[in-house]
Amino acid sequence: MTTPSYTRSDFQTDQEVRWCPGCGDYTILASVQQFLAGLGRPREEFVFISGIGCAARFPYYVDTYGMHSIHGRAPAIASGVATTRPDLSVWVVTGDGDALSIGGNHLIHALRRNVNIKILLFNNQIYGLTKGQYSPTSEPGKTTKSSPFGSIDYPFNPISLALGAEATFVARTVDMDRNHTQKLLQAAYEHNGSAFIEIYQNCNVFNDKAFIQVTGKEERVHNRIDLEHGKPVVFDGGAKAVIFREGQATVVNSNSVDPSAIIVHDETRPDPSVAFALSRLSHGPYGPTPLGIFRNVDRPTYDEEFNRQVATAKEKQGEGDLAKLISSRGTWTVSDPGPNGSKEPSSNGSKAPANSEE
Amino acid sequence: MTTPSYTRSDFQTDQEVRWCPGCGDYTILASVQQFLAGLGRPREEFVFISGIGCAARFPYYVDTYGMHSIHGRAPAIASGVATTRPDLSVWVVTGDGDALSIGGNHLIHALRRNVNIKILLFNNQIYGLTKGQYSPTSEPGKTTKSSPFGSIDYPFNPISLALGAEATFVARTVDMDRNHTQKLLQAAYEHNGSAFIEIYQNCNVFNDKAFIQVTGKEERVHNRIDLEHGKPVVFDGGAKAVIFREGQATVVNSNSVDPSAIIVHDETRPDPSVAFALSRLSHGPYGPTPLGIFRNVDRPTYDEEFNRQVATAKEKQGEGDLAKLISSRGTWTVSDPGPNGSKEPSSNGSKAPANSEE
Amino acid sequence: MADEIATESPSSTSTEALDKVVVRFAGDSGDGMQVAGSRFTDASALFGNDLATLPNFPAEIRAPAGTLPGVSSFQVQIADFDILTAGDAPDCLVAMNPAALMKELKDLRQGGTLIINTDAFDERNLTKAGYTKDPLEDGSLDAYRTIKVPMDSLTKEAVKDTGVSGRSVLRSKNFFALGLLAWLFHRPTEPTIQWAEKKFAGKPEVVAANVAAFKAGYNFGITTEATKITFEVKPATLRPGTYTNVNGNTALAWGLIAASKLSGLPLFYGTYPITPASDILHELSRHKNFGVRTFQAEDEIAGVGTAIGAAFAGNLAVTGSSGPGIALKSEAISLAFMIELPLIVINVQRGGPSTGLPTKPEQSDLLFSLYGRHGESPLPVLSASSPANAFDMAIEAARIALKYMTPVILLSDNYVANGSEPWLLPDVNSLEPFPVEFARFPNGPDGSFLPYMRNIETFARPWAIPGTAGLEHRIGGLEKESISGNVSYEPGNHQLMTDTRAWKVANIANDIPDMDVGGDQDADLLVLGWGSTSGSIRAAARRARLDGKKVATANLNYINPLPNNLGDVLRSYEKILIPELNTGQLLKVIRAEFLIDVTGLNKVAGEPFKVSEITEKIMEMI
Amino acid sequence: MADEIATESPSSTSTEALDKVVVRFAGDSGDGMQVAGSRFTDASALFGNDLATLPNFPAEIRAPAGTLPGVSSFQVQIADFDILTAGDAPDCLVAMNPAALMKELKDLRQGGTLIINTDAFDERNLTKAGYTKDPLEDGSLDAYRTIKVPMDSLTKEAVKDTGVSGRSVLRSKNFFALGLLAWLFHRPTEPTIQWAEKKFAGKPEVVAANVAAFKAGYNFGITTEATKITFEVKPATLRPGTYTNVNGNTALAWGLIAASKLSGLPLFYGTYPITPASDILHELSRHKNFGVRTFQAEDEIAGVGTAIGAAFAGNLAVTGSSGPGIALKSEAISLAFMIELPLIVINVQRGGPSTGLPTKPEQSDLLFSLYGRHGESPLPVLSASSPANAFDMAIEAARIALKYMTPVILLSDNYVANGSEPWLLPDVNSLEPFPVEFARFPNGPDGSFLPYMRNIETFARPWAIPGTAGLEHRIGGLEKESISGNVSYEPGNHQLMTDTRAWKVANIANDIPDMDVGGDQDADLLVLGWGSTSGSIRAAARRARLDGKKVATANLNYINPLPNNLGDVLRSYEKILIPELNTGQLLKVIRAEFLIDVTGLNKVAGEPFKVSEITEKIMEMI
Ligand SMILES: Cc1ncc(C[n+]2csc(CCOP(=O)(O)OP(=O)(O)O)c2C)c(N)n1
Ligand SMILES: Cc1ncc(C[n+]2csc(CCOP(=O)(O)OP(=O)(O)O)c2C)c(N)n1
Ligand code: SF4
Ligand code: SF4
Ligand SMILES: [Mg+2]
Ligand SMILES: [Mg+2]
Repeated sequence: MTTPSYTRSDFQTDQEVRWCPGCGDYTILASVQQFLAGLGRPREEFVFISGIGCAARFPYYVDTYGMHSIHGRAPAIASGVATTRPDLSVWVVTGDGDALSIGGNHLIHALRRNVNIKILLFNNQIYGLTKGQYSPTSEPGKTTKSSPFGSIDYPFNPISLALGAEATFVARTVDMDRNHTQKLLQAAYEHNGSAFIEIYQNCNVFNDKAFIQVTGKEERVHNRIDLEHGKPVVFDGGAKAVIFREGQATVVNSNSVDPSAIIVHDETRPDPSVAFALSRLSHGPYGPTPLGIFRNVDRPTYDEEFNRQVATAKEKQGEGDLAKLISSRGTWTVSDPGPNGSKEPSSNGSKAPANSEE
Repeated sequence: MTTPSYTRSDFQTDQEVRWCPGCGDYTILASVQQFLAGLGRPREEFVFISGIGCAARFPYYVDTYGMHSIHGRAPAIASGVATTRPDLSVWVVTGDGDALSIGGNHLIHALRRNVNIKILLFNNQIYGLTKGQYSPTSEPGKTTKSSPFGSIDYPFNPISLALGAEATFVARTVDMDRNHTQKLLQAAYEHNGSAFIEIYQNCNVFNDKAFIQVTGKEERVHNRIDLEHGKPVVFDGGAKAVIFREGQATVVNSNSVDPSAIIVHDETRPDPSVAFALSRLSHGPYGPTPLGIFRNVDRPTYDEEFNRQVATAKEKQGEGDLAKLISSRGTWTVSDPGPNGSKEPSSNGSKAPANSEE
Repeated sequence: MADEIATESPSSTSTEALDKVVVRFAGDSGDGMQVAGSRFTDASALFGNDLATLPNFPAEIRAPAGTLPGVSSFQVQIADFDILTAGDAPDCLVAMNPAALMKELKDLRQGGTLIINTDAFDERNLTKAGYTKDPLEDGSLDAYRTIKVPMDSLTKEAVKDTGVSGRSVLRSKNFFALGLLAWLFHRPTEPTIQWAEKKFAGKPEVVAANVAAFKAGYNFGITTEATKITFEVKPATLRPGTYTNVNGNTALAWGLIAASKLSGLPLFYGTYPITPASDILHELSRHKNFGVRTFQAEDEIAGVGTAIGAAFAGNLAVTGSSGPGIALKSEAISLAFMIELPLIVINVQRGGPSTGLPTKPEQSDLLFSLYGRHGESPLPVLSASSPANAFDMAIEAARIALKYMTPVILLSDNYVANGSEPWLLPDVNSLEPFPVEFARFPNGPDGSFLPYMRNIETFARPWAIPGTAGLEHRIGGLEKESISGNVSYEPGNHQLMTDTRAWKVANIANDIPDMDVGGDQDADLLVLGWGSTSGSIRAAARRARLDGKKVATANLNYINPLPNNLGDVLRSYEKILIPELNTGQLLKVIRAEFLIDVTGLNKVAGEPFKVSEITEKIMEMI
Repeated sequence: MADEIATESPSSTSTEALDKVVVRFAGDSGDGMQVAGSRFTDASALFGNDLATLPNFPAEIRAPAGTLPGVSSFQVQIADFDILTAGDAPDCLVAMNPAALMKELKDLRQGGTLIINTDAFDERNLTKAGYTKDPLEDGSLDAYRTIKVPMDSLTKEAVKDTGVSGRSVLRSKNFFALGLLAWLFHRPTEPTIQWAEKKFAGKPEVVAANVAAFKAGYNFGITTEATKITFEVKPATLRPGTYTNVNGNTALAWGLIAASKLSGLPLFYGTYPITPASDILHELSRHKNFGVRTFQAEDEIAGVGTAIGAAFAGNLAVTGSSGPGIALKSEAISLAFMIELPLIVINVQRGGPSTGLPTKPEQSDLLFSLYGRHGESPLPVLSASSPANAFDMAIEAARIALKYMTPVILLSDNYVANGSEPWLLPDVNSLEPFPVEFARFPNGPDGSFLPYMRNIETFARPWAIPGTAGLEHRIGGLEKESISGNVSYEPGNHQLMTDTRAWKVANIANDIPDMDVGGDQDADLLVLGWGSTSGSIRAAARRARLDGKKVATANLNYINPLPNNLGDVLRSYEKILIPELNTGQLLKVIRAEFLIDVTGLNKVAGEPFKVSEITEKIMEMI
């Protein structure tokens, strides 16, 4: 089949986009649509699954197959699609509450299994749809509708959590930077296995300017640490660099260290320790914060193994025969005529009747 | 009050212990009872909450307050006890399925909040109570009742997961080593905040000898890496040591490196990167495996903040006055006599009626 | 400043006295209609009218400005007698933009007053709203008394010297409309002005702007004599006492705090945000000085889980959510039932199934409340029938949970939760306390403690909380041996415990008020309801009586167990009608319980009954 | 080797012919009673008896050896006519240790045969079992025909040259007992010997030991003439054909595989282990060559979640659990209902509430199945009434789910799941296929696809799976606009969709068999049941008829919707009895639906009805 040539509009639906004016979700939507169009892969082969939240409205606006499911469960539902249909490209769109609060368990299990789904976490550090309660990524002390005296929850670091959950692809970007976003989408798409991308997303109504340190014209210059494979980790126009000190990633003035001491970023390291160390450079976008791909390694995907076992079984045992199956536990025949019709025991099953103790 | 002097039997109940003969749970039970007796703290101040599983039978056998709750929810239930009753010592007993499979979300959230509960995870790398299905810590390829062709799940590393979830106290021990177990229980007890201890536990019926590498007379000599605060990380009778190489913890022959290169274990490092790196030395008890305390740092506990906010509110606003509360939204008075009785508007509330949009 | 308003204007307008009037404010989400409505409501309350309100906002999330989904409205009925609903068809509609007009006009009664912000009727907005012709021109509004006001420009003009600028200027538009209505309906102006001063204290320019716009609107009415007739609704004959205007979520939260005082136990609320229950969390979290502890958990399961832990630890433990969240709590509620701990489970119902219609009222969780758990697990189920009633039922839920050591389900819905009504404040000292006695001493042979040795009257088991020396014990979800509480697989014991648990709950019927019936004693028809429909039901019966029908009405606040006298009451009527915002759930319960053939009136449209809908059915039946 | 057994023994023992006999093997968890029972069962099956079994094991986890909680038993009834239950009181009890004797003796009928392993009756075991005096001595067994056998020593002796040693030696004890019973009841010996050879192929010494012990037991009977009378139960008159002995979990799993073949869709099973449903997962996971995909999820929510995803993707999607797990799935099932995807939800019921009695049968999830979801979400509910019937109902569940695009709940219980019976194997080619047609082409104007444009007969919406060009669409949990499937908050649409969804399910009544009634046509009493009680009900009716009573029986495999003819059937009987292993759940449904006053017989004791319990009730009623 010839690869179709698409424009962004081919991935727009007839549904009116219903986010607040100025919401970061609009930008991310544009980036994703543009990226999809660029792939030139048939539209019908994409599936977008979301949970509940502002972010989770996403599938209504992307003209592919999609499901706006229930709160927190998108990774599980997407796993059902991806594992049974390796021919599809399955994406999960979720929020910081949807993915990390109610959906935390499905997220970490999808990552450890390395199911071939691409997870986009729109992190606005707030519950937007329910109108502004603190979330698992909100900063301590935040006053919200549900924390009038300040939140006392210590937040997750989504990158650290994903790495602790054995994720094979872990990255971070920010809504406003569409090129950077699309670069990461491409990398996630090319990665064989589950991919996790945290996208800083501005909620201008309930948590405005939360990411100003990495988006503000002045601020970002000093705070945005771009992780680039094979390149030394430097930022602030080269003035600052990241080195290891006692096993911890540490920010120093570039000129204060021997260049060879500066960490050269390698996203393909089998051991996630370095990626984890880099994730600890920031605990939220409040100062120097790494963006880019923290980890990108290969590991057999759940889907492949899942379907390989089926294929192998068919090879080895042959396509299943129902008649054989139901007589596999030992059978006997009662032949006409009546009462004492002779019984010929036939094939004796090789497996004992189910018994649940011994 | 004088501290009572207890013996182990004071913490035994009249209930017959119902684990399979030879189960590792017996040893852990003994260790815990001995440890509790040693504390000399009044019995009634301890609460043991468990979920469901063989391990989860634990509370029935410890003569304190206890609840054998439902599958996976013990950390949540324990949080309700601990946050409202800082005067108690609250413990969670759970299994690898209970804590990491169905209960994964509650576990990571309890750890990030740093609720003052002590979590003992009996990891036998199998679902024992339901008679032997693979668990989130079972090795890949394991054949079980539910994986006759071998498990295709990539397991969690419980220590890495806990560290990724911002845990303040993370440790690992093994059922057979009662002294080591009790040392860790003591440290967890003294830690202010949530403590997570993974206890390798042998299920001799469905997963026998899973931990032979760290328990076997010969094997353990070569494989058991004891993490001791302030001491260099060496094992195998000093023959082997652990150093950092490119930010990763690496095992080397001690004589092949300059002693100063050997990692000196510091469980109190604020940054969890090193602890995480050490947790990656093994991914299950299949070779050199660290035991001991990976991390032990202070962070404000949820309980303290939770109750401080109440105390502060009472100080600042005074003990709540119900009459004031119900008239706080603005009131008016209708006085006898009848129809056009005069109305005197009284105190006008300062808050607009609940509205859910603007 | 109020004197700047010519309250006694020498105008030629005449005043028409009405016994009641229904006003609806409608505009874009950004137009501040909820605030306008609430202010008009409070002013009327302070003036002494009886009233009922119905806020209505579409999705949970903002729709683009000017579109139909973006329309937000607030309806209030004010009257000089005690009314029971927010009314059916508005007598007066304020339409701040074309979308609002398009969406709401169909409800305005013929000849009603229509106030339109003409400035919003430009090409763009008209198309957004789906108008092909301009309704201001095509005569389609002739059936109404239309008042066209260029509110944007007049507001701009009014606030120009107040210091507000840019986007903020038009924010005062709603106060202009409010002022105009204050004039049209002879509302007192002080309360609104005072409120603005308090609310925006610290932002003097905002206060100034809103007050200026408000007065401009008021004066616009006087000076332009916008209409020849203004309306007056005299104060209602309300029982003497002090009133406040309260919505159901707030009243429910206050009821829980009251229950905490009455029981002497600290209040713990473990929950996870969800519309329309979140405001209970928001309200409770503000009152930590009452010893209230609110725990925003990672999900609903943890919400109820922490509450169960808090109950075990000796708190007045509460969890709350709406349908989807309650479903997730089901397994844990079954645990609380098995271990017989006191727990209040609040379900603020919304439109279902699944995510359904999150901001709409519905009563479709009744059978779910009764049977939504595995195994034999009957629970007390209570229901709040109005905003003010939510305060009382919250206290009742606590009393029953604590006295009988059982989880209790308290049903509310989006109409009760967000609607408001005047509430005659109770004398807090007259509220009956129900102090709790924790177990302190062994109750078994030789100093043993038997956690399932029951109170002989209530069949409640003793509540021994951690920290109590000598009463250490273990409970759990496996079947318990009677008295000892040890795990037991013994057949006879399971039968005994199953029966005991059921009996314990059934017995509560002797501890709740009989159902009393309102209306005509010799009625031919009884209209039975529960929850938020009770207001519409009584109003409908009233209308029917005006047509000489004999109708009785009753409302069930206690759904399990049912009041002892219910059977007799029902059998004493020839015909029974049960209106419900579901497909007939109470109906099923009544049929199964009493084998009586009752008639259902059912509506599942995400909105409350119109009084007329029930009246018609009544007329049809008798 | 079989010839080593003197099948025609020149013995002086006489043979008594019986039409049926009930045998119970009881011993310690370690004694292999489940295996012994299954072997005895299979041998009898191959011999041609009709039979029914009832395995019974206490907790989910091993209790200490020799204790009462550690006792494991297996009961089987064999007969020369078609029987319906595993029988009430055993005619023959095998007690391998004191605990088994203590626990089970009370059930043995007076004069029954009691076989005791005397070697186990030492001081320690007696105390563990709670005996103060040795029952072998104190005459307490006089009421029974007692056969005392030192099984341990005889087994040791028998296996001494087979190469097994240590712990393994006594493992063959159960085969000794089996051999003795083979003699006592004239069972064929080959099947057991063949089975041992197959089962332990690779472990020749184990085969040898078991066979040796088996023969020793058999010969012990002959040589010692352990009892003067042996028993013979002639083969039953079963319908001709090929039979297998199957339990409910296995039959259900096979039914799902059959449904996969019949529908042409790959089978996906998303689940999380739980007693007593786990064996369905275990069985399915072995048959990947049928294209079966089993997904052991992190919890039940993910179990149903993955199944919903698999359904969206075009699989025959199934999830299964027991009470506690089904509760957790409730919210997701409501989603599946809203988005109208085919999904089978299996609930293998166990004792509740909460963790309850995980290994005991109960029927207490009926109302939970009907109403255990928030909002208006009626689902088809089917029920399997016997092990073999589970195969058929699994296929029915699939047919209905796929044809009507709806989740379907299929109820089983621990008795159906673990009990077994002879199953006349169907001709797989005679099974009616129901191939699925996915949507392939646009169904809307100008090439658009309308996911909620329904089939005019079934009201099913089209199933367009990802990968189909041109049919890209979005579905979700918010209320859907009819036809277009877009999100809609419109009141009229919500009413329409609520009614449509309800109607779609109600209409299935026209696609299921009428209920047929067995027994006397002119009966005075109808005994109505559902699920695993159906066997006991028919057996009880049979007994009542022997006493000249006229009794009819019926069983409901379809609980929602109910069969069209049910109302007429019920009204045609003067009296109706509904026995249930709950407090009266179907009873409530019938009363609410038909306003008929039916009588309930209810038992919640973690065990099935004894036939006698139902017979007595019947006698009491007519
Ligand atoms: C089971 C359930 N619980 C709670 C809710 C209410 N709810 C909807 S979205 C949401 C959180 C939204 O936050 P997030 O995931 O960060 O998404 P955002 O709106 O910020 O994009 C909540 C609590 C629900 N719809 N379902
Ligand atoms: C909601 C629910 N789902 C499933 C089960 C069945 N179940 C009980 S324990 C268990 C897993 C036990 O494994 P683990 O937590 O490792 O404990 P172990 O028995 O190995 O000590 C399962 C699946 C249950 N009781 N409740
Ligand atoms: S509430 Fe925040 S996140 Fe949601 S749509 Fe509005 S701006 Fe975006
Ligand atoms: S099954 Fe395993 S874990 Fe459970 S009690 Fe037996 S040995 Fe211990
Ligand atoms: Mg968010
Ligand atoms: Mg385990």
